[in-house]
Amino acid sequence: MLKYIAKRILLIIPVIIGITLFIYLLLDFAPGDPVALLLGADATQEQMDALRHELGLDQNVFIRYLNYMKQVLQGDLGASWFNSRPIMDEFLERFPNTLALAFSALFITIVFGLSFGTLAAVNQNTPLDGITLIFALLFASMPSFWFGLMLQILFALKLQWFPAMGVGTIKHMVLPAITLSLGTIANQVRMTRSSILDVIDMNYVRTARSKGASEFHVVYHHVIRNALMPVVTNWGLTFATAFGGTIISETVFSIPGISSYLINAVKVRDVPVVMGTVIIVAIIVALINLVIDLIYAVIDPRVKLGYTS
Amino acid sequence: MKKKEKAKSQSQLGLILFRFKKNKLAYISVYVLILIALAILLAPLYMDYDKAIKQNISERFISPCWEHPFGTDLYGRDLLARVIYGGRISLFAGLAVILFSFIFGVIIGSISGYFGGWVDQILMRFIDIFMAVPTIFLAMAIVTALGATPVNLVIAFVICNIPSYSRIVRSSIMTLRNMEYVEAAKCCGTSNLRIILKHIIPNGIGPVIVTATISLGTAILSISSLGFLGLGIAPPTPEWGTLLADNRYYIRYYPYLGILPGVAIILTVMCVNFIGDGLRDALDPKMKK
Amino acid sequence: MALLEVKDLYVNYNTDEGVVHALNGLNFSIEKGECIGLVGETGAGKTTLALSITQLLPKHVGEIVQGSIVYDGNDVLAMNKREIQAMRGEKVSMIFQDPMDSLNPTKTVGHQLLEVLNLHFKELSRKEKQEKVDQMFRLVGIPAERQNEYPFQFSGGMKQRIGIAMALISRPELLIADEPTTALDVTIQAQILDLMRRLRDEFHSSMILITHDLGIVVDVCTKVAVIYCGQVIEFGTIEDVYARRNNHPYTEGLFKCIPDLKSDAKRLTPIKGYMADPANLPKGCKFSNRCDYKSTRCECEEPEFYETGTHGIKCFRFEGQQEK
Amino acid sequence: MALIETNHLKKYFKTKSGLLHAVDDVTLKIEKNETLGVVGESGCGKSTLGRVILGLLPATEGDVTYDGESIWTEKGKKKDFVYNEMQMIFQDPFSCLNPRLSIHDLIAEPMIVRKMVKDKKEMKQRVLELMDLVGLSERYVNAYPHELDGGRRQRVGIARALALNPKFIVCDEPVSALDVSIQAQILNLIMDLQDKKGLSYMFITHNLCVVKHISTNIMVMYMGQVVEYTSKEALFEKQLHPYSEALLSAIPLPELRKSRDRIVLKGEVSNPINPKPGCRFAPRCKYATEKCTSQEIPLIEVEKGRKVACALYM
Repeated sequence: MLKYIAKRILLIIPVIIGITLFIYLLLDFAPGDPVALLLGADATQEQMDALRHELGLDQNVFIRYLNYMKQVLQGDLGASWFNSRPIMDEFLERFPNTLALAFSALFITIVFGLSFGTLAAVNQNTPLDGITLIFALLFASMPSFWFGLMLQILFALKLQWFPAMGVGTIKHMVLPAITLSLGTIANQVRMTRSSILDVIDMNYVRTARSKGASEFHVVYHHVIRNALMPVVTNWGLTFATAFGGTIISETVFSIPGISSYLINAVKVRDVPVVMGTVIIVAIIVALINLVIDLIYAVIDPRVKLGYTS
Repeated sequence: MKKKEKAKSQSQLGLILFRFKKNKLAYISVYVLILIALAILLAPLYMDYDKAIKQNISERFISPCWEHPFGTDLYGRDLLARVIYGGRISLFAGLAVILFSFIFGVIIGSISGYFGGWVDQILMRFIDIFMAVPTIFLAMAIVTALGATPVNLVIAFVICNIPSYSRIVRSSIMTLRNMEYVEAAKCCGTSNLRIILKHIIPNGIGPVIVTATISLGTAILSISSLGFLGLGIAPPTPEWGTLLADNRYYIRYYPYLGILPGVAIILTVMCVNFIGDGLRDALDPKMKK
Repeated sequence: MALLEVKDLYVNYNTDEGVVHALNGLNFSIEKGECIGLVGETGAGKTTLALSITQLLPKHVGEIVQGSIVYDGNDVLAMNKREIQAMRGEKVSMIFQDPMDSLNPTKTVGHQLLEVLNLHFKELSRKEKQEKVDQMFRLVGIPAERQNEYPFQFSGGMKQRIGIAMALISRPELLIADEPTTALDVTIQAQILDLMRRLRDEFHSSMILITHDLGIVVDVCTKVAVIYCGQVIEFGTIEDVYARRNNHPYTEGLFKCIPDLKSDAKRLTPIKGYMADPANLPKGCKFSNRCDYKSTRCECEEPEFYETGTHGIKCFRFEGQQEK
Repeated sequence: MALIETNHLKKYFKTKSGLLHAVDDVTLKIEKNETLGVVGESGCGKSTLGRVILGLLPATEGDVTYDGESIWTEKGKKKDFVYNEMQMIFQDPFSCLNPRLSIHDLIAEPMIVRKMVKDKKEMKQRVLELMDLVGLSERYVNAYPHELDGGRRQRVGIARALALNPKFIVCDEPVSALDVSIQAQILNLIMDLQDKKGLSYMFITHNLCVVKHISTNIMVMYMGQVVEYTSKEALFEKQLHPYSEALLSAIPLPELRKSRDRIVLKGEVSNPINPKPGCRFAPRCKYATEKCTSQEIPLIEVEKGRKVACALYM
């Protein structure tokens, strides 16, 4: 088991190198001079050269990348080119907000997705099933920024049940988390439903029925756990989607999270900030996927025994 | 009995179509979507592009009326015109994204799945890299690097979509390449290309088409999301995301500014989703009945 | 009184492509302690009958149109959910065809056996239940220590042994085995049949053995029912049927087309044609389109069951012979 | 010269737990117009053997020759003539036909690939000829596989295999997925075609009964190795290897008999992964002695044309 975890963590490294290298090259290749952007239109050539040297931009891009990665390995993500604040500090401040948001969305998605998906599957081809599916599709068709704005106007500005923006209390979290889960719930419902329907047709479920178990017993003991397997594997993707979606939620509800930080950095091409965010996000996503794989192992004895033997 | 007659001597494609037509919601959606697409495509014939971009401060915030069915925005531009012309970018950029992701995904996935071995290993490691960060982050980075034009937007999302397409194609091909009819084809010396094109892709393409349809909806939404964030199409070109972003602070006072464009987007995307859903059921009849 | 009596049973499957008539007026009964082999080809309705008896037909698709199923004096079709559940597993158990996926992959096999006891023998103590499970494992030839393993750790033959243990642990009155050895290799099939014969004698359960293989029936059963297009077309003791003196033309054909190890004939004698499409059945005798003896009467009129002692044949050729 | 010959043919697969000896040292000969029945249980390597002989899988060691000529070039490419001369009939009538093609296209496909036919008209005629040959009514020419039942599908598979006029056909369990009444039809068809076209077959099956009528010689395989290789008459007369004996005895015959004296083997087949030297059947064999596992048991000729690999006959 430990060996497996270690192996998985080691496998994250090449992926991180790959994605950072890609983005580093991409940002370098992009038209426009970041130094000119930084200094404004009326900077002299000397000023620009000086800054370029200071930022190390006069070196070959691969050497710069190597130097950057060396620095990252020591735990230093560097400082923003714009306000010179250490990126790590900024992260530590903003990260909890984003993570809390992403996790609450994941939580909402799983709870609602599983229960409605199961409900629809068990009542297959009834009006309940149809309505659930239509609602799932309706939600999947809404742009989350629009949904967020509507929630904000209705529940925060008009009804004043929840604060309209910022962070602080649980109440602040409600609307952004709902907005965020919008995109993932529909998919979760559908996956759960189809997975349960797949399992319900399996021969071992018929075996369980032939033992004289009640329908509830059959679904609870024999269907759900097996049906969960493909659903659980998808949680990694769900989390990644939710994590990506925080960009919208944070923008609509003005939450000082990592995503809003990234948007600004992207707009002014603040390379260290973009790189830092990508590295951190990639690590988080990879770790979450690892955790999900471990959960999977608990559910599926084949995988569990595969690890230990 | 009559149904049985009808199903006789139909190709698989015919059967799928037959089942698809039985799904009323999906079938209606096809027509609605065609209508929307025509309205958007033929816009220049019945509506001046100027109405969508020309600012006219004296006419700002006019509530929906006969002349401006969706009202006007804060710069006095006709909102219906903006929604329709905005749809050109959202819908067609979305279609382009799906088309190219589909093509590249099928190529990469087929090669990877059919040949397996080290080819598969290398391709899949690349795919892993692009799946390491949420797509919208990746798309943002690419768009910033290349510049915010419709073409670059499409390129960014194509790069983001290729991994998931390749994976679906790959796994469907890995099951198909062990089918006995593929072996039968090998027995008479069929070339690899012909096996892939004639025996594997036609049988494995179904789930990929479903994914493509469903992800068309997602693509439309993602493109407008970037627009909303100010990273998509540069103003004043109308686009569904930017259009809402422009008006976002006024929606609470003039709700039509938010509701009507929103409904337009939802209607379009929902049609796409219903069609995808119908296709999925038609391809996998087990899910019904 | 018969333990189980199925009378004039009609079952349809309503599919997208149309209505499939799986059972068409099937009559069948089994006495206490009997072991009947139910022989027929794919699509004859063997499995449908088994699933009808236990009310396990696929929801929304399978539909009992007409007829009655009476188990031990109780009308199965009139039972409510609870009564059916009480019957399944305790009085009537099933063994399924494919041992690969008839066991839940995420539960230990021991747990799956124990589940039957938990459902039907709540009064037993944990220790007693565990003892029963251990004993059952030993009985089917699997070391009791292996009960904490998962199905995928067993081979196909072992899984079928577990399936048998699971079906017998409640000491059912009726055991329905649906092609229990079809998915297995011949040498493993021989082991399983051997085991089933032994356990049948030990448990005194009645048994319905569903199979497509006439050879298996003669090995295990005392009576045989041949089923074609959802009807029993021949019924009798093993001796009646396997003596091969009087047989339904279909049964006769079946016997003939099995390669004979003793004869040196180069060609086989198959039954001509194909089974009638169950979505589009002929009016008269369902076998008439393949029968060598058919007359015009066979095509428009359905023959009755003509019985001679224990032997019944649904064919006009035997009309009037029953008196002899 | 024999039509098909293999010489100490081996096919090993690398697996996680070791080297799987799927086909281990098989030497066989199939003469023109003859049928070799290859019998064994699942996992005995019979299907792999068939695929190696057809060149669908490269051999690990040893060679396959057709009419004295190796089917492989020096560079390890399959020679072109192989495609025209050797074909295969598959087990599963459902997965052996591409569901997207009509019956016409399925049968025409090999001829298109090998560029055997000039125009569409000739193709149509060829297809109809083949359909007639295998006993398929003409009205199915535009049907799709999902509309046919197993027996008819298998006929399509046979027509496809015959399309290129091969001399040798590997039949991989062609009847095991079919009902008995249909089984007999297909077996008869396969035998008739042999007479009409002078074909040679390698007939792979798990059911000894099935090869009774069709075979000239029979080869019994167990865990990748040949345990008995002899003429059909000799084998059904008396089985020398204990495994052949058990295999035949395990077949349930539909006849009344007093005693049930069949041999029930203990244990189950395992995988030939990194097999130990000695007889692989020994753990299940009632005659097994120390001798069986202490040394290699070669396949030796005990009578003329009769080979057995068993310590009892050494």
